[in-house]
Amino acid sequence: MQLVYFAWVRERIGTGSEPYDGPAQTVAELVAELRAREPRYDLVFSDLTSLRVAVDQELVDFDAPLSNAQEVAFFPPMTGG
Amino acid sequence: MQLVYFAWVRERIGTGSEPYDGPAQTVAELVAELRAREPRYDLVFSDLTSLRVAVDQELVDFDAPLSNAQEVAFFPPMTGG
Amino acid sequence: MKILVQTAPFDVGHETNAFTDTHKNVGAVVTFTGIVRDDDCGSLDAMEIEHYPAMTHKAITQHAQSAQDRWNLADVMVIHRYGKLVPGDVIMMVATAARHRTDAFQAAEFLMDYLKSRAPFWKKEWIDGHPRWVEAKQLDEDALARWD
Amino acid sequence: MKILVQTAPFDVGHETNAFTDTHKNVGAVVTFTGIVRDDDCGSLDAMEIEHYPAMTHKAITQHAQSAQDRWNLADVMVIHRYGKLVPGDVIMMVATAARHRTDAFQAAEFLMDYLKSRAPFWKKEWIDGHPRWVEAKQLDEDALARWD
Repeated sequence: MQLVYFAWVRERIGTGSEPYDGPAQTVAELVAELRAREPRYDLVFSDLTSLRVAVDQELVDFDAPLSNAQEVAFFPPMTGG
Repeated sequence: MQLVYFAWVRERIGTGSEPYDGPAQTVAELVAELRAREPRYDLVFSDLTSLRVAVDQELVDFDAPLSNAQEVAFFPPMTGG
Repeated sequence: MKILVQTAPFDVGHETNAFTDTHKNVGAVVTFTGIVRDDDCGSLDAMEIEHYPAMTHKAITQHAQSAQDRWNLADVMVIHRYGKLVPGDVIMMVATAARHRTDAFQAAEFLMDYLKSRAPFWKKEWIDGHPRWVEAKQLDEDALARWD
Repeated sequence: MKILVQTAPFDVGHETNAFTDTHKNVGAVVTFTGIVRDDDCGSLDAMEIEHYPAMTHKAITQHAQSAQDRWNLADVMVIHRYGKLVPGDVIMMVATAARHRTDAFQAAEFLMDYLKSRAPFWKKEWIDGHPRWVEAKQLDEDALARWD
């Protein structure tokens, strides 16, 4: 599975993408695991209301399952248009 | 004062404009006077809900005064755009 | 503000670009283009638009000004044709420019609702060879009423 | 349906004409153009738009389809740029074509509200030399919520 990051999430984590092959079964479990890794992850994920998540390019809630997901993306609320 | 007519009002009266110098003080009085003239006028003005009137190029109600008006226009509801 | 009432065809894309280019510090431009379309029930051969020359420009200008009073607009443009038109011909366009999109959208809809029911234009259609004056729709009156 | 996500500039007038010309029996075309404007408080030097390539086209297409399900539309077009832009540059445009004006207006507003808050784009601005990520506005969330 690939983790991808955009905008200030990408800047604060310091990379646009990285592989993941841990045990997380849901987005929430993945977030908890990332937060435990390093302070930069902990900081980025400290306020989930300021983040959005997409599993395989579909916006989902943070309690969504990761079953067979190829790509999980974390980013701030969008500001297009 | 000039009377001007548009769309089917013009077609049914048979002219686009004609002079008027009678005693009418309001649009309503003018309409009553025109209806008494000839059947074609009587027919056109028989249902005022299907007509609109402008005095000096401003839409007004049928009880509006004619004081110093230069031009009175009668026409059906508009269908622009 | 640019208000044109004319018989000549005009290029919507060219007018849109010219309108957009002349504004500094505008974030949103909305355009509406009205096109002669075929009748719902028969085949439309042609349409003729009559107007009230002494009133038309003045009346549209008044309503464009009231749109400017009501919303935060950088500019407004209205071009409306009259005379003979056939299906596919552009009848008219409205453009609005504003800092924010809501102002531009609202003002464009307001101007369209006004032009449909209050600007002195009348459409005559020839459907399957028969002429008839287009009747005003209650739907258009209702659309206008929501701005009161 | 035409959905383009690109860095290259495009000609709004040309796109508007091409979109309008390809439709038979359409009475109404609405376009929205978004332009980089100066900041309310400082001087905007430049803007950079980042997006999520694997998701952007797919997500916009889904929402354009939901607009088509919801309103009676002949067609929809969205062009959205990413990369570096300066004040006055066109960021994006939306166009909708319909038989009736209300469908065209509503669908264009709906698509704009969606693109503002749900399409995967992020704007970074340089104001008076300082970079900052544009924050999402509650106003835009509220605008989107009215379509629920």
